Amino acid sequence: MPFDFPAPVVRHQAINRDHFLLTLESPRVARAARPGQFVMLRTRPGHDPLLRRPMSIYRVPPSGRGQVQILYKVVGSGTRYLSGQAAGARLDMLGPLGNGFRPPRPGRRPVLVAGGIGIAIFPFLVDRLLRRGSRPILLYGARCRGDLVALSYFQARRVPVRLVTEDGSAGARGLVTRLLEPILGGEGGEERCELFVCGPSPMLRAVGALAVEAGVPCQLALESQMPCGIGVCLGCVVPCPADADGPLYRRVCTEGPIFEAGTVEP
Amino acid sequence: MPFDFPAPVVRHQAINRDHFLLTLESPRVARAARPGQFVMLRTRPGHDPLLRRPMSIYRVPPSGRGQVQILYKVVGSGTRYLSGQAAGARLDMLGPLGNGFRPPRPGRRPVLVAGGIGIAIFPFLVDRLLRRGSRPILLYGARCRGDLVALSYFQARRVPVRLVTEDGSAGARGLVTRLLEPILGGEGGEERCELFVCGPSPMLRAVGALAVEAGVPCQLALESQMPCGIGVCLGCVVPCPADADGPLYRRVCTEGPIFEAGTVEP
Amino acid sequence: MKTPRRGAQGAPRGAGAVDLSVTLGPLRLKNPVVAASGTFGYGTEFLPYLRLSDLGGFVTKGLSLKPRRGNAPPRTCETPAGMLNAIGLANVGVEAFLDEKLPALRRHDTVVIANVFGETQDEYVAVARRLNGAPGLHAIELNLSCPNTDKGGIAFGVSPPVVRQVVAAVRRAAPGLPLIVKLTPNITDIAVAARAAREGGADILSLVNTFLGMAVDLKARRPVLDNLAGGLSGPAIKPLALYMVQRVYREVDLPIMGMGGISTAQDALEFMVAGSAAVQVGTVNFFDPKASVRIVREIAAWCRKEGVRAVREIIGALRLPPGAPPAPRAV
Amino acid sequence: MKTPRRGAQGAPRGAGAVDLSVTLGPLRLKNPVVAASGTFGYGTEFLPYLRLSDLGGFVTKGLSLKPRRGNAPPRTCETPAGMLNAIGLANVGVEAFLDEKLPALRRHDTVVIANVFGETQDEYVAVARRLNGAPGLHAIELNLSCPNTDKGGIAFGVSPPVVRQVVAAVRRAAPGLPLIVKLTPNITDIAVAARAAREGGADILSLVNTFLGMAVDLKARRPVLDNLAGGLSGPAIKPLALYMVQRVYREVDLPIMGMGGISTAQDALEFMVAGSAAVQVGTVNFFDPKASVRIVREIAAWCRKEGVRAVREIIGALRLPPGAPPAPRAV
Ligand SMILES: Cc1cc2nc3c(=O)[nH]c(=O)nc-3n(C[C@H](O)[C@H](O)[C@H](O)COP(=O)(O)OP(=O)(O)OC[C@H]3O[C@@H](n4cnc5c(N)ncnc54)[C@H](O)[C@@H]3O)c2cc1C
Ligand SMILES: Cc1cc2nc3c(=O)[nH]c(=O)nc-3n(C[C@H](O)[C@H](O)[C@H](O)COP(=O)(O)OP(=O)(O)OC[C@H]3O[C@@H](n4cnc5c(N)ncnc54)[C@H](O)[C@@H]3O)c2cc1C
Ligand SMILES: Cc1cc2nc3c(=O)[nH]c(=O)nc-3n(C[C@H](O)[C@H](O)[C@H](O)COP(=O)(O)O)c2cc1C
Ligand SMILES: Cc1cc2nc3c(=O)[nH]c(=O)nc-3n(C[C@H](O)[C@H](O)[C@H](O)COP(=O)(O)O)c2cc1C
Ligand code: FES
Ligand code: FES
Repeated sequence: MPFDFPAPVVRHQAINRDHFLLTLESPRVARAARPGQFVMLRTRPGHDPLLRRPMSIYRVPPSGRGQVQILYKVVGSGTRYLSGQAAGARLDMLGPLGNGFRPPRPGRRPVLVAGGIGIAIFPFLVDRLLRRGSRPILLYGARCRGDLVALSYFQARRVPVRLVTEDGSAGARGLVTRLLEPILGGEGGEERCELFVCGPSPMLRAVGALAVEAGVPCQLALESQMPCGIGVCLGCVVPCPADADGPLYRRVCTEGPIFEAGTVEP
Repeated sequence: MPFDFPAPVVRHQAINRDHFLLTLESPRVARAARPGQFVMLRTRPGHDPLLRRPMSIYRVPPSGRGQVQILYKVVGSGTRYLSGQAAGARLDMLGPLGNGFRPPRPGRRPVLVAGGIGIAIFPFLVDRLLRRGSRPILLYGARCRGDLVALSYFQARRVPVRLVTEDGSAGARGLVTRLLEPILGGEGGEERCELFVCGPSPMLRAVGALAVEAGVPCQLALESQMPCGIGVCLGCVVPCPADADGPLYRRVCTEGPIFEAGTVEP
Repeated sequence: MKTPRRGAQGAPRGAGAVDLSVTLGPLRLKNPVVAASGTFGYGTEFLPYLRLSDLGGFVTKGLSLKPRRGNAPPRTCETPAGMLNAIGLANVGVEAFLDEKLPALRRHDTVVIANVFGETQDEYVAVARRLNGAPGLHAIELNLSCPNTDKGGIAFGVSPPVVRQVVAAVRRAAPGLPLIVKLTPNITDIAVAARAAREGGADILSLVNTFLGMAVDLKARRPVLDNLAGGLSGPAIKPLALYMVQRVYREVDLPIMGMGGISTAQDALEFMVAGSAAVQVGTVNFFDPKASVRIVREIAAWCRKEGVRAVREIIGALRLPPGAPPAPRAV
Repeated sequence: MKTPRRGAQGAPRGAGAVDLSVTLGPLRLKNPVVAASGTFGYGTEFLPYLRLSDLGGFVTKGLSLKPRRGNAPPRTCETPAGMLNAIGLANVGVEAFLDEKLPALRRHDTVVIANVFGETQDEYVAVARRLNGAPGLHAIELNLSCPNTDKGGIAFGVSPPVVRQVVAAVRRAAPGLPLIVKLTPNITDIAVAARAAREGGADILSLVNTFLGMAVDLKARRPVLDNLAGGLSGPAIKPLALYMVQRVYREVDLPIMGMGGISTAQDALEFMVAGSAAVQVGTVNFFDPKASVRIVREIAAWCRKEGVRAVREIIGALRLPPGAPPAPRAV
């Protein structure tokens, strides 16, 4: 059950020029949240911008102090205004929303695949996976070294991380699919893993297709323009494979944002 | 000649719950400004609010550091957002604008008449008057004690201050005209003074009428909705006594904001 | 300077003393705030955030004879103080509404209004006939912004004869239900369409629907919306909607539900002063899901503060300048 | 993900390499940014902030045969991302413009466009005739949003026959000047008015003028504007204006100056992609007096970054969805 209340900013750290880690206080959201869910956040008061912005829950710090963290990248005006919110400000926050990840199938090792700011969805998932004794690994692609964030979170927990950047400034050069192919192609055997994927749509399409082809279960975390986040505007839909009645659409906000690869066309 | 540049916030002091003193850095505006002039200030970035807000120049501190001060009251969303601007923020500022006060006629003692936040226009004028050897006095009316601000400025300079509040919580109870009548009515004689008036329109009307009747020169500082501040939108006009061609209008931003009593109908 | 607070200075008034109810022809609402079609789902989606019984009423997503899946994405786009949508009238269809949605609403004490559209007059009539007499349904609202496939896709609402006809046909098909006719603002003079709706037999007018607009993706050199154009809603359109409400109020003798960009009680009250007997709130539900009940609460507080005993007293209270012409002078 | 910057990666291009000039029928502009009527005074008011010669051109405040003092205040009101104005077409009159304003403009190398209106067709004709041949004047723009006193105060621009007639009459009265016809958006289908203007002999269309709107002073229960209604401008209307520009571009074969809510180069370029050969910038001049030249500069920078050698290449470059209907489908 989602809640909607103003949440005080507890801390707001700049990670680099355009990435920020925001800690909000919201015991209700903290208690109810599951990995893969998100919140709708007002970035500042007033009508510019008009709509709230969807943000994955980065972590619910296990301190038990009812905090919720968001890791975000400044890409436009909403996120730029958000980055100006100092500790003490109160931001309207609606959540937790969406379905969240389902736990990995028994016996499968979670392989997390992140593209760019898609990394923000994974620490909360890793917290839970580690508690359940799973041993996830992370494949992480970004445009350049400066876009690789949150690495210390994974290193501190000894989650194996393989990196790739488009310009080769860190890890291998190329796209994240390059890291995935050996894993799907045998390195350990395909029965052994399950993919959790978050990143831009072209990446979701490519990784989803590889997973379907390899017969590996694969959960995709989709993005979409989300005016409401609660299933009523019908604005955030993603096409699904057409049936006899023609194209079918699903709401990313309530039927997702997590979908099984092959069931949607991001 | 006005300038338009982003001005860094040097200091931003809360005087009480809804009054603030803002210090901006703008050597060009500081150098060019005259008492009674104003600036157009963007209260925050973006389109809400869309228009800049007109604000009198409270003072150009004589430190010579190129600072400009604004004293304002929070009355709506623009001033509320403005009050959230911390030191270091840069606010687009256009100015100095408007005609400013003309110096008092020779031999006349300046009587400043302030209503509410209209007080904000006078310290800059007093700085100049004192430099010229004038001995101004201040009549200051407000709704209640909490709305009386900047008193220490006048006290420090031994400017005589007479107060009146609508609820009687400080000074006499009533309207500022109550303080004015004895002065116009003889206390020293009407040839001896000249009025400088800033406050809400009903006060300008009342004080202007008294001055005209008493034959005392009187400069009124008008307020108006000001989209542009530079004379091009024709939105800020004030009616003037009609002539043969019907009602005549003057632009408060460029032909004012200071008008001789009797020449406009605020 | 503030005018003295009459409610506060005079004899103390209890919180319950303000009468918020309004009556629009055959329809009585406990308060004047109604959630608008397409922004409130089928009602139950908002149960985590508010009690439906605190609302004057709500309007369902537009219903067609068969279920519709709507347009391809992208379907929405934010604009300055507004948003464009081209959902394409996706909905579960009238049968699923009657079977699955309406029964769940009966236990909530609020007015339920079904929004109806069709691509032909026959479809409007068929949907309305199906809804007539449905238990728990209090009114229907005809969405006349739908393209008329018999007339080359021009919206029903821009042709007065078509408006008159479709309203009259629906009137006959659903004689048991108050009939609200929702006007499109994409017309030279909305009073003309309003008059046609009245002649067709409308009980109530609702206005306005969204304004046609578009957004361009500069990088891709394509329209942002897959549908090319969409409907603009939200605070940006408030001055336009307010003008139209005021105009229809002066020109046509039917009660009005005004809407367009309302996000606060102040906005709602402005619409009422301009002639709305009730208001609908749309886009605000997206960015503030509790807004509708917040507005009800704030309207009551405003009435207490201003000493207004019954909110209906302010409907149409706008004092026009002496000799105000029916159309404004040069702007 | 960004597409590679063609300008940056390929052979270096000099800053001067981008061609910003555009040609609209008989009118050539050094760049596509023109300051809009009523928002730029008579030009010289902006000399403290910019060089007029950096602009493609500017349009004067609307000129009538006699000076006009305009409406009583309040004349303006801020709205969400926009503003209402009811200035009432205050202006110095055509004689004072020719005697006092125009001479001061001749030393500035920019295109000067006189905006013309009248309360009758005869007045339009008389003003245009007076302007014809004036040295230093490059074009006239007819404001058709003015109320037609011969037709009960309905705006000239909403009646196609009236549009055709007044345009043709002005065309004859000022044969020496390029004729821009400025359309009102307060009409069911703006393409109909655009076609009438073309038939009357317009060289160029400009759109849009302001949208009719109003604001209510809740406390006083009065309209905020003394005139009751006003014209809405500013970012709020951008999606509406963009849609109309796109529609007229597809429907009528005349060059377009698009406007409505432009405040950045990105906005301006979106209008160009939708079919504007040049753009006008209005309300932004009020809240950012250097905006017009900033937009020119940013357009040049964008062209360099995107590898666009001549900005005219992007005019109408919008790629429409396959089989896009002339009117949009259901929104
Ligand atoms: C379920 C969900 C979870 C998300 N989680 C995060 C997160 O944890 N951290 C994070 O940094 N971002 C996240 N995003 C993306 C984030 O919502 C957008 O970056 C943000 O809305 C952009 O707002 P803006 O005003 O800064 O940019 P705008 O000015 O609105 O847009 C700037 C650019 O971003 C694109 N954009 C805008 N909104 C979205 C969107 N919803 N999805 C994709 N592209 C968009 C625009 O098309 C444009 O190119 C998430 C999105 C969704 C749907
Ligand atoms: C030349 C000039 C100098 C000014 N100097 C000062 C100053 O030094 N200090 C100060 O605090 N204020 C000053 N003002 C008034 C100030 O501009 C307004 O208070 C401000 O614009 C309100 O903005 P807002 O967004 O907070 O309120 P809004 O939400 O815009 O309005 C809130 C209320 O204030 C009224 N209001 C809005 N703008 C004005 C205006 N321009 N004049 C009168 N009433 C208005 C509205 O009608 C409304 O009732 C001055 C105004 C002018 C014209
Ligand atoms: C996403 C969305 C979907 C809508 N769907 C419908 C609809 O199905 N039927 C209808 O009559 N109006 C529909 N509308 C219009 C609204 O009911 C309302 O008339 C309009 O949005 C203006 O009000 P607002 O500014 O408060 O949103 C829709 C609006 C939006 C934003
Ligand atoms: C205060 C004001 C005065 C205007 N005066 C005129 C005018 O005299 N003639 C005219 O054709 N348009 C006039 N306009 C309309 C503008 O030229 C322009 O069409 C409109 O404002 C939309 O553009 P914008 O959103 O960029 O402002 C005026 C607009 C404003 C805001
Ligand atoms: S964001 Fe509104 S339905 Fe998904
Ligand atoms: S504020 Fe625009 S003319 Fe005065």
